[in-house]
Amino acid sequence: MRDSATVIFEAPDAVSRLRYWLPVLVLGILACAGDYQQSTLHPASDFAGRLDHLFRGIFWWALGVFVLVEGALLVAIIRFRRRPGGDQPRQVHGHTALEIGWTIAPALILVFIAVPTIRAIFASTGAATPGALRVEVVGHQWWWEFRYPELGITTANELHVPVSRPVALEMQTADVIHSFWVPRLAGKRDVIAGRVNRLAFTADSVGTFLGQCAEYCGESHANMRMRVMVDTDSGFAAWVDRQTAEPPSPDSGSLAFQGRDVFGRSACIGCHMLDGVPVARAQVGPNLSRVGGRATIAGGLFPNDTEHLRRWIANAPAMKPGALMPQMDLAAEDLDAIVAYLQSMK
Amino acid sequence: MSNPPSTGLRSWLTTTDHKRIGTLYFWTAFAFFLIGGLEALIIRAQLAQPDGSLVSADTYNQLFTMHGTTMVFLALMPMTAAFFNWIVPLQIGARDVVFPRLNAFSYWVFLLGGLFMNASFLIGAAPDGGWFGYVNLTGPQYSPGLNIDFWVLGLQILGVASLAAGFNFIVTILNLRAPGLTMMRLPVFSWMTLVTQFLVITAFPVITVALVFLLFDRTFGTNFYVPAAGGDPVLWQHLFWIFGHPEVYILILPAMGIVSEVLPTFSRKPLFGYTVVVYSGVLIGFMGWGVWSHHMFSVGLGPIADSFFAAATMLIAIPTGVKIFNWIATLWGGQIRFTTAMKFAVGFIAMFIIGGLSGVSHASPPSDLQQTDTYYVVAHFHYVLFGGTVLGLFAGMYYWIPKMTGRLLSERLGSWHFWLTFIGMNLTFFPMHFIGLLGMPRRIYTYAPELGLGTMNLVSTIGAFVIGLGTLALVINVLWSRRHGEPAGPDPWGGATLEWSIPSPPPPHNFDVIPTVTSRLPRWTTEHPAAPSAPGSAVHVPPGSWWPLVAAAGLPIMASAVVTKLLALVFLGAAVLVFGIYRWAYEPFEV
Amino acid sequence: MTHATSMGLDSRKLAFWTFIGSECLLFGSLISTYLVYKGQSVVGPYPHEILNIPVTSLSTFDLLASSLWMVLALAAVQRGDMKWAKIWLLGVAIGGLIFLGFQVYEFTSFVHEGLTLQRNLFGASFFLLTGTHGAHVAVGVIWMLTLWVQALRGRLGPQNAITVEIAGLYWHFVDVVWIIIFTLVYLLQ
Amino acid sequence: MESATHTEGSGHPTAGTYLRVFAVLFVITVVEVGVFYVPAFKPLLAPVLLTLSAAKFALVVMFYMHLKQDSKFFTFVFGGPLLLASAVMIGLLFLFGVFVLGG
Ligand code: HEA
Ligand code: HEA
Ligand code: HEC
Ligand code: CUA
Ligand SMILES: [Cu+2]
Repeated sequence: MRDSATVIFEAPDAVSRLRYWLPVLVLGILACAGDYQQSTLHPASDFAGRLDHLFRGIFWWALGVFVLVEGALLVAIIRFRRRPGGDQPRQVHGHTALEIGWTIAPALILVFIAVPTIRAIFASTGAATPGALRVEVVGHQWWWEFRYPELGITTANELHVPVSRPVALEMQTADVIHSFWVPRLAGKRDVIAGRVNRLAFTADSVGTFLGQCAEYCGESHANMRMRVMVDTDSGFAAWVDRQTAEPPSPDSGSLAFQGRDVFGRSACIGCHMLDGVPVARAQVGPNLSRVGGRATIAGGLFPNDTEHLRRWIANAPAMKPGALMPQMDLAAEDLDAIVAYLQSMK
Repeated sequence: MSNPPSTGLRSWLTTTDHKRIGTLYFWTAFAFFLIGGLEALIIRAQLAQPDGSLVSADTYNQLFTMHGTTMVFLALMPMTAAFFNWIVPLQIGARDVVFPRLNAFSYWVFLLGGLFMNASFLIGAAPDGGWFGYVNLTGPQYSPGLNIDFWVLGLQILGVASLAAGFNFIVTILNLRAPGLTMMRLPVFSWMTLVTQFLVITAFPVITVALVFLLFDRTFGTNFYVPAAGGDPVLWQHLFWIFGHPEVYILILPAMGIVSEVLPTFSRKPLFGYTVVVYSGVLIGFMGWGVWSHHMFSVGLGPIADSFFAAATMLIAIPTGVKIFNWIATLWGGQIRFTTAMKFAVGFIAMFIIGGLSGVSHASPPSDLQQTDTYYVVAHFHYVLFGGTVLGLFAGMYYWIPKMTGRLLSERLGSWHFWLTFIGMNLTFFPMHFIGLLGMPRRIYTYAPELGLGTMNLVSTIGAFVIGLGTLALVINVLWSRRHGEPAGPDPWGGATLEWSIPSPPPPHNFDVIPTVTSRLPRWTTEHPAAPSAPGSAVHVPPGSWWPLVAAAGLPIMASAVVTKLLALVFLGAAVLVFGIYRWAYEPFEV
Repeated sequence: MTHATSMGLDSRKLAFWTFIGSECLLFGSLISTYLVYKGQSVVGPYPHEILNIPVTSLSTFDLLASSLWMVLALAAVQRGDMKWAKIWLLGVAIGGLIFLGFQVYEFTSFVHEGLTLQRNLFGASFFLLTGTHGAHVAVGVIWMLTLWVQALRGRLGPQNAITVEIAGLYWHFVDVVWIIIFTLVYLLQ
Repeated sequence: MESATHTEGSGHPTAGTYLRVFAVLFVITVVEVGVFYVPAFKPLLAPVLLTLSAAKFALVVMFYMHLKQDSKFFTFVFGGPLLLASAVMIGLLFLFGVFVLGG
């Protein structure tokens, strides 16, 4: 037992190399086998990287403690099994030095965990760096709204950001508590009524990153997903241009043209905003101005294709339990027209 | 001196004998454990593969809420209460608890509260807000149904039961100790019971208040948690966790007490560092009060608060570690007998360490930002709750059931039970660490195949069913041994404490003569204390009483008013309660 | 009922002190909520517009005085002076009733001025805090009356002075809670 | 501390003490209310009132509830939770920014 207290402090050289590889190995065995799109162990931003680094440090200490203490336990139960004819064991009541030792040892280890922890806390308060891209995030039951105040863009469930540029999120909720979580880019931050919370990160690689709401928020909490599209600067600029250009207007006589008409006189306008339809100004549901350009709909749940869009508009709650968009009584042709119109709004 | 009836329904309804009340707690908690376990199995079946469709989203949400609530409040806490009831008076050499009728009252309130909450299943509106019921989701606007009302009122009733039991056990342990049984000779299980009950009486009032606010918001239209009126949902989180964190120590300390009894007995060595183990238990309880916000690191409380709570949380690892080391040192140099009880006790240490270490990784807020609300947390708390509390309670069952029933449990079945449970729990909960770190949030009824977590979830589900088999072995064992178990005799294990000095099962009055204690391990140092030949005062067994049951019935009646919207029930319930209390207070009842 | 106990303390009294300890957390949570929500209401009436210090001072004196009568009742019971015991016990009950009367007056006048439970956070947290306290007073009154009836029937005497002592602990605790509430809620607006 | 028979009822203060304590309580309350109405005290109001009410609290608990003469253990059973409650209250006030660090 006495060794266990001392060994903890020695860190032989081989160990320090292991220090990086062992956690990668253990945690990554399964991680290598598949492609884990929502993994916290494959950070792709400065912020996520800092959290990952801290966790790996703690993991290492924990593993050391685990091996030593479980080891001591194993040794004890193997070595001191009752032997037939064994005498009564020596009646030991305690050992002061030993007990002091194993009070101090964990305390010291904790210092090595606490110091980097507190440093990381102060480094990740979410304070925005100057020049950061500002995005307002609003959680809704059960979808995410993203607003770019400086660019005049409002979109849903798919956050577009440029690579290598700091992004500063200002986060609120429209109803209950949700939690914004895109593991490869950022740790969680709750959105709570009456508060504005902040997160800041700089993505370091281009790609699509999955995320989802991490605070239980009611029936479709499981279906409140999102993606972050990290683009090259030019890719991002192109996206911004598309979002801010004049809304496309369908050729008269086309199905989409009809669709705009149907949309404008259906219940849709009671909940949705759509630039191409002046009467559609409501903000209950997602802004549909460029919905045709999104990869997914309904909180990242379904691919944005004709079939899913059609089913969704006909009967959203059937596809997503509890969805706050009601079942719509639309004639089949109207439905087709709306779908065509929405798909044209890229 | 009329002895209470000893058989028949009436004898159970009116009993004030701590042993019978303990038995009632035992079976009730056991049944709720099976129900909570069944809920867990359905949860796991649903999650066995991505896009599962066994149950609907709504049903799933009810299942995990009721699973958590049931396990915490209706299974584990009452199971610890079963042991407090059965064992504490025996360990301290008392003939009963200090307030036997209050004790009966606690049990009936607990039973009725549990039934009340589960009655919600009958109308398909079981609570669905999660076991910590975060507002404003659980407020009237977002949860208009009765689901949350059942939860609020059920917990409120259960709180009464816990508080009443708390006062009772504190005074029992402090005041009814046998002559010579000083606090520093008190068995560790009784010590941990004492600490636990202090946590109960201080933590439960806080959740009572939080729940009253919620009740008022839901029923009377107040705005405590309504943001539009300035109310702050974060206040609920603080109040809940000010209660909630001590609550998790309320769940673990009794198990730590049990293990501290089992290890010495089966190593045939005194507990190493008794004083330190006791004091660290007290310290854990005390420090448990200053860490609540570690459940709220993603709220954004600011760096100063996060740092404070992180540091305070980490400190708890120290006294906990001290206990672990002292337990290992108790084994060291012993003559270890691997009875089933001992296997579970050692399993407890091994598993609790894992849960504690993941707890430390939560304690670091930045690291927790990636872990909170994922399956990594689910892994953490099942290692401490199942690997800790449940294994500890199982150890207690194999250790003390022979005392309660007079018959040993089967060691063969026990061995099956242990290994199935041990392997099953690691299969179930170990993969959850990865599942969480690889990106699966908790409380989701379905997950996307793209996450790539199907296989690990399947393993976890299989593990849960293995635990199920293990639990079946326990059920069979407990039922079978009641008839067919080998007679235990007063002291089947060679235990050191007082409960082993009397017959199994003990006579209604426990001790013919209250023993005089001269050491911490009375039966190891002096064996049978020379029994004074002349019995002390005439042994008197208190009669049963109906009034605890009657008074207890008033509470669910009052609670029903909210779910039935019949105001009259409030008055009826209150009348029943007051009537019960008056009859109780003026009933001739000698202890 | 007098057993030898390990602590040398009466069990009921010990139980009651732990109960009072527990009540500290109950009132602590209520008071914390009141303070946290102070100034968070989005509509009036606000505390300074409505709290009536003169009236509340009177009820404060009344409760304070009832505490005195309570200790006098206890002293009387302990010496076996049942005549005065009855008088003081009834006095305490009446003192409590007067306090409740003030509270009823206060609550109704607040409601008239627009402060209801539902109105704003101040209303909610104020009524719940003072209402919980008032409920405690009400229970205390019933308890005192019960003891008084017992005394009338000759069932109270020095031999069971402990029951009066415990009732007294309760009463005084309710009084000290009011001392805190009076300061934090009324005087420190 | 172990196994003595109980010693209740002895050593309680006399009616005279009770009356004197009451007089002090009365005076403090008068002062409290008075201070409230004196504008000059405005900046000192909080500390003065808190101290005065703490004094009243202590008087009632020590003399009327007999904690002064009674077993120290009662003080512990009451004082422990009281401290917890105060600590929690102060903690919450900090967390909700009612006090701000550093004034
Ligand atoms: C039995 C119940 C129990 C116990 C004992 C614990 C013990 C601990 N818990 Fe756990 N916890 C829960 C039950 C419990 N917990 C539950 C139910 C939840 C989730 C609630 C919910 O969200 O639903 C939770 C959640 C939870 C969180 C919030 C996670 C989140 O939601 O984001 C945190 C954060 O700090 C935490 C920390 C700890 C710590 C540090 C300990 C420590 O006490 C552990 C100490 C033990 C050890 C560390 C191991 C032994 C020590 C040594 C061998 C010494 C050497 C060690 C070192 C130097 C590190 N727990
Ligand atoms: C307190 C103790 C406790 C215990 C012992 C358990 C035991 C188990 N728990 Fe639970 N769990 C919690 C407390 C506990 N849990 C809490 C607090 C939550 C959080 C809830 C929330 O988020 O609000 C939770 C959440 C939780 C989740 C996450 C749900 C989610 O977030 O979506 C999961 C998922 O796998 C799970 C699984 C299990 C399993 C498989 C067991 C197994 O160990 C169960 C083993 C028992 C059995 C298998 C019983 C055997 C039954 C039979 C043999 C059938 C016979 C039945 C009858 C005759 C009626 N639990
Ligand atoms: C009562 C309000 C309401 C009405 C009426 C309504 N919607 Fe919706 N809509 C919503 C809400 C809320 C969502 C987000 C649901 C979710 O993802 O959980 C939504 C989502 C959508 C989406 C997916 C957007 C995305 O990016 O994920 C489309 C497309 C859509 N609605 C189209 C329509 C059309 C077309 C109509 C009319 C025929 C309509 N809606 C009527 C509320 C409404
Ligand atoms: Cu939004 Cu969960
Ligand atoms: Cu905790």
